[in-house]
Amino acid sequence: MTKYIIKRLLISLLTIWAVATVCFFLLRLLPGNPFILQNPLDMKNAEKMMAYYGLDRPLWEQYLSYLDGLIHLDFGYSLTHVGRSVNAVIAQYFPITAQLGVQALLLGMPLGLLLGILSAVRRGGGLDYGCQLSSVVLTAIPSFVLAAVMQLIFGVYLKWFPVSQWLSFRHTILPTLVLSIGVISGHCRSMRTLMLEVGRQDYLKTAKAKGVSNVRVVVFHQIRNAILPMITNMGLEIAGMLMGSYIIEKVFSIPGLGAYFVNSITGLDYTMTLGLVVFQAVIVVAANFIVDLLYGLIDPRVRVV
Amino acid sequence: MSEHLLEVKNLHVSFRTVIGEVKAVRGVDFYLDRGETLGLVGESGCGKSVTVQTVMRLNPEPPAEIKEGSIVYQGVDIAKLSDKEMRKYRGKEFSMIFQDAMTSLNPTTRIGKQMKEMLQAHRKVSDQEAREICIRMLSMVGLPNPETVYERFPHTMSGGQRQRVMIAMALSCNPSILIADEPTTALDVTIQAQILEVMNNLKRELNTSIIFITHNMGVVARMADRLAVMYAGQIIESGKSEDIFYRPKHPYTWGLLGSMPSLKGEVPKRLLSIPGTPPDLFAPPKGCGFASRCEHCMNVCVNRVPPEYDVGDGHKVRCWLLDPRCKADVKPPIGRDQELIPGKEAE
Amino acid sequence: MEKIKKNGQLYDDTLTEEDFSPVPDRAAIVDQIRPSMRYWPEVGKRLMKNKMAIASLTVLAVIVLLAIFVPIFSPYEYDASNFLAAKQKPSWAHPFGTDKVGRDMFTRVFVGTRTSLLIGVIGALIPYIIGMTIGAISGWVGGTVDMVIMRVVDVMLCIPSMIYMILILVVLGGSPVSLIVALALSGWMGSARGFRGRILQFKNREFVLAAKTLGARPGRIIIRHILPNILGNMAVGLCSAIPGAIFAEAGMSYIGLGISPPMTSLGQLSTDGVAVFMTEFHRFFFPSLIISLLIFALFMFGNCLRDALDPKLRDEDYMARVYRRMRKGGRKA
Amino acid sequence: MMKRVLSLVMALAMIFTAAAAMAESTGTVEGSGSLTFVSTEPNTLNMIQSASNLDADVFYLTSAMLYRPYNGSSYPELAESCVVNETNTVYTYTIKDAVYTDGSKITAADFVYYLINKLDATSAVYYKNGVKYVNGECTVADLGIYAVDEKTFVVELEAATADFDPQLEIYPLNQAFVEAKGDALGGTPADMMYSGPYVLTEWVYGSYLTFTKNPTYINAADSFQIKDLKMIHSVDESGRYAMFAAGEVDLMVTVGESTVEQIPDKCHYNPGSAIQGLEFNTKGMYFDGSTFAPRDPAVTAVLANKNFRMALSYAINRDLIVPVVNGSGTASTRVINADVVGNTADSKFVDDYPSTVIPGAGDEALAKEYMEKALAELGYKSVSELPTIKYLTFDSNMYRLTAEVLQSEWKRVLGLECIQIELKPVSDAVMSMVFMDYDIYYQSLTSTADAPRSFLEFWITGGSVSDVMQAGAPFSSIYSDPKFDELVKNAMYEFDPVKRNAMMAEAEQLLLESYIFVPIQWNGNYYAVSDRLQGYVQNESQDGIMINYATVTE
Repeated sequence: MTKYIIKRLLISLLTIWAVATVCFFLLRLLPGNPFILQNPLDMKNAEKMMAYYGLDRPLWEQYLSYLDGLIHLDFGYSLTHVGRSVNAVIAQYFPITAQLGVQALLLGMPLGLLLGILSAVRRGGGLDYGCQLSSVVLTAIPSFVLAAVMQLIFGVYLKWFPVSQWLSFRHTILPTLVLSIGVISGHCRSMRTLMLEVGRQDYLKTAKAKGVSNVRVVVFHQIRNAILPMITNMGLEIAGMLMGSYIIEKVFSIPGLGAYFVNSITGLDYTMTLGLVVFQAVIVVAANFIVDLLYGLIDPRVRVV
Repeated sequence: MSEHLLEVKNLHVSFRTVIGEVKAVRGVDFYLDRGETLGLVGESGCGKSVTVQTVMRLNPEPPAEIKEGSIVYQGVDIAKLSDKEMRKYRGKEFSMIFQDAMTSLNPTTRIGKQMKEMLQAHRKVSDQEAREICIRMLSMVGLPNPETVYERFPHTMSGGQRQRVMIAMALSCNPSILIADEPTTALDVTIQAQILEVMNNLKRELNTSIIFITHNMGVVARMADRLAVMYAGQIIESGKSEDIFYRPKHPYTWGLLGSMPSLKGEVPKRLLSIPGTPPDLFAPPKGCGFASRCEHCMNVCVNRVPPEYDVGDGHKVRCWLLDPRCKADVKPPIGRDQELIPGKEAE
Repeated sequence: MEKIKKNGQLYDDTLTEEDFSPVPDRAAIVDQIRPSMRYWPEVGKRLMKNKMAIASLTVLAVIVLLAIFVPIFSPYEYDASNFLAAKQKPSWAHPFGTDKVGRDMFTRVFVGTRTSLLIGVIGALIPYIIGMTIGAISGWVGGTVDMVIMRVVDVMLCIPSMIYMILILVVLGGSPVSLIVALALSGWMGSARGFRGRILQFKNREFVLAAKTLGARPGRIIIRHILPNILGNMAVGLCSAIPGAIFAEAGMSYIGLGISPPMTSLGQLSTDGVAVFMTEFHRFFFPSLIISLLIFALFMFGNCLRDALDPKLRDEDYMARVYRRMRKGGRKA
Repeated sequence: MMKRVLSLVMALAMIFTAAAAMAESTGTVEGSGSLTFVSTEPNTLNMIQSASNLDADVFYLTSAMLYRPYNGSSYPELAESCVVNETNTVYTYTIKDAVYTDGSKITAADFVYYLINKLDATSAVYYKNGVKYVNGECTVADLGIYAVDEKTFVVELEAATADFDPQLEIYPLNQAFVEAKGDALGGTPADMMYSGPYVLTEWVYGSYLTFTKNPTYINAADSFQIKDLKMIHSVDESGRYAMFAAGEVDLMVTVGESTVEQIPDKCHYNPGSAIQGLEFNTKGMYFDGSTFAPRDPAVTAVLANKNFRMALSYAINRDLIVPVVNGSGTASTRVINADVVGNTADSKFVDDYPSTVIPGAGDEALAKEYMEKALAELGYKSVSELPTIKYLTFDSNMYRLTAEVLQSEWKRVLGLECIQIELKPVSDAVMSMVFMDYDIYYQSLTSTADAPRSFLEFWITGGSVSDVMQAGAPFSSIYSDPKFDELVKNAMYEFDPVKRNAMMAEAEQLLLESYIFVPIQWNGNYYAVSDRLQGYVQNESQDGIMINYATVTE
């Protein structure tokens, strides 16, 4: 077991290093520099700042100092927001984005799976048809339209929930709902197909022949085997949700990492972008690693022992 | 009529599909006595699996539908029972083992857990007690060190071992009828013999009666006390195995027996084979199902379904050749002699 | 039919001598057997029979035809601004109304549909095909090659696709070609991962091993044997990738990297519409309507295609609905 | 003599208005009520590096000022008195007693330190040795800005300058604090010194800033009576409208067009001080990253032809297009803003000096005529033979729509098919403009004051826009007219407003007739105020959240 874990750790570190390097050089290819943006006509100030941040040194020297910073887990200072360290930004805003993501997952995933199971078990019924139809419609509507519409209906007309900011729990309800819609429809559809596939296996007929109750057959045998494939891509999905949705955070003005991602790229803020990308890479790799172990626990055939 | 353990009368089962109704079972009659093994034989697709699965009501009702007929067990017509009521019978009164042992066990749970589940569904037993019963059953089916098998996962065991587990599981609540749906087809010959051995021993010890389904005549010859040959959804010939093997009366049975290589030394003649394929049960033929492939086909065979003729001692044949008015005198093409069934003396 | 009793059994005595004479011509008695057709014609036949497939196909055809002919026959240029007719509600002169600077929305929506379809279909197809080939190679060859490719996929997935897009758009300018290249570069990883999974699933199935023993080359095995099996699932994947590409283009124009004007796209039109959907509802409604119809039709057609390619699922779905009605109306199970 | 009297009269007038304002509202030091409003968060609160008006909005609240701008004019806050010598070259300021929130006194040296740090190429021209200091040719000692003692500091000009505004709107900046904080200055609320009406209590980047009233502020009792402020950062139009409609927010500093259409009664218009227009690359050169490379000579020849540029200008009906394309813009035919004060206090500059170079409604016949002349001069038989000309602009909605409309108008009026629109992300477009990698560029210039000079200084040879590449460009700037430079420079030292304005008007005429820069519109903005908030004002060229005398009803 430990040999496997060491091997996986090595691969993960390699992946993170590769992500950091590729992103570093890709960013440098983008034309323009962050300081021209702040005051376009002032070339002198731009050069002064470039020197200040050491961006005028040869590229490989910058890369080495960047790697050195990476090893000490210090992502440096943001270029556009003067005086703000990337680590502080992540430390302050990642919890908010993560909370939104986790809440959407906690609401969306179980509900999605439940709907998927129910529409598979009571196949052909109203619920089944309803779920299929709604998941088609909900994937059709783009998220920024969905967010705007939900905000107007629940926030402005019905006044059930506050429409913006991230102060109390009540503020988190509307954004979580909007974000979880995508999760629900996705899981519902895939779980239904998996349940139907497992439904045709022989061991279900054996279970029924044993005379155990239908509920136990479905829960103990059918769901247990159907949920396995769902776990594999759960890792990527959790990582995706943790890194936040730019559009939801923009519409509900939530101080999350989403906005930082987009603005730091368009604003060519190299240190901020690299910091966020490497941070995301760590989460993705960690999520995949945990999911693989989890998968081993549930499916004995894959168990790494 | 004498008190049979299980009696199926005029059973009609059909499946509703998109392109129409498949009449899988078209009037099947058979009975099973205590401690007896009934062999159900026929080509694949003749409806034998559907028949036994209908006995246990394993097929979900909406697609499957019991059109007519009754299945009487201990005086109760279980064809009319609801699924909930039927659950008490499954596992306790009848239990079933399937053909492909590789996929008949839940791959993600341990053997022991799956066996305990069945016991605790029917009897109030504590975990510890259930464990002992299971381990005893596992040793009865001849599995070495059953304690470890109890803890193992299905994928760590071979096909033969898994089939033994299935048998142990099926018999753990000592049901009165064990239905074996081609239990040995997926196994190679040596393992096949061992499994049959185990089933016979357990039959004697637990006095369970067995319905044995197969398309392999050699296997059924050793197992079955009585035989029923199915073709196109009907039982065309049934009776004691000696009658069927030595005095077959139905052309299809002749063909079936003729296609079996015999163990006698000399080079066997060309094996008989029956030309054509079984009819499509979407539109079953008006008359006898075998008409299109039968050499002695008569007009009546095409137009009318042959009734069951009793040729004595429970040997029933559903074929117009048996009708007194039929003049054609037909001798079975195969001169079967005694040693057809190795180790079983002719009466 | 009278029944006569003879040694305990009933005989039907209306039969005549003639009944018992052998059948004159045995070959004539042939059971009715359903004709089994070759694979592809049957798929086509099955598709045509499916009402939903026909409906979604007609919707797609109508939209494509409109996209081709409306701009040609429309009296208005799609980019001609006419200030006298600014912000008009839908009317006979302008079926979809006009936008802020008086350009006819009916023409613009269908010019936009052209670009969106072009980008959507090609933007979804190319990454899908690239992903398939890479997935196939990785899945089939396995071992270190597979591990390396999968790691590359992980790395590419981690890097925000926006960086590629800005890079390509800056290098190639705002033309549809660069958009498609951007979509291809950032889109192939998903389908590669999916397709590799599928290949692994079928790789050591019996019929594949059999084909291998008969000396078939890997390429042939994948195309002739594995592909038909997963075509259904792929069809659904492709049909949902197209709307994804359409919205990727809209998403990009949302952050300012979209198609270069005066050309427009459905995504851009609906994005502009969202901002004013309280006051000029028509500017939001019509582009979004076309997009939703496209997505709906594509999704339904994808499902029908999958059912046609792999009928088992479709029959069961259909029958499940029939049984529900029976169970409600008829006997309790 | 006459000049001195005039400036004195103006100084007296100012003090008088401020006093009147003060007497009007009597409040308490603690203040009451709270206000939540939507704006865009500042880039940075590091006073030295700050350059955007978003930062100035916050400094208006957190820092005291020598003179505080309000509703178009400004009133003295920390300025006790401002005495000017007879030659109008030396201004001596004395400041009132005031303290930072940490109790330390505000000294004259703080103002001097701020002034020196904020010197740049354009502002240094006023001060003695200013330009030398900025170029590093002299030390701080010989610069004309120095503190005499704790309460007084002196500003010496290079020469008597007419349009030097003695009411300096500057903040106190404590040198010791800045040097201690270094790079982290303004990073968090704790890294700032507060002397203004409010203290910044919390800054959650990307979401909101909160302020509470500062009792030790010098005018705490009679202004800024609202106790708590909350500025919400939101850039999503539908999100902002939802907040305002749900009553969670009482003020939106800038508002998108769709919101204006939904709640017109709550929205107010603020005319813009940012001139937008077309800039033509007549030099035919561009900096390709290492050297200056020539552009397509055929295109350059067309652009360099004045008739062609005039045709493009006359073909556009600004009065019709601008209100349709940009709801918050006003058509412009001048480079100097319509609100600029003319020769007398109540007359406007544009009325005193009318200009007909650029026709507001455009003239299609004239446009065609100029195009014919241009084609003849360039040797083309018809418009379709012209080479492709690239029109570079940002890719945000309003800029894209303006480009599309201009292109379609040119096509309708002149039959021009050769204009190709090229959209680039903001960062990239600006880089291309600085490197002159464009044929036509949609330029946007924001002036920092309401004086004619602040609208013309961009175009002085060596000025920030025109002086493209200090790195030795073969030409000094895109527009370089010695007569224009001389006029604008001399006007600076011409005290007589009428003469000065005449010189400025002549300079503007020269620029407009060159057709290098063709003005299109002034880009203003709308703001929305709910019924709960009274007394909020906004001025087009003055920064700051002006809630000085605003009140909030609970």
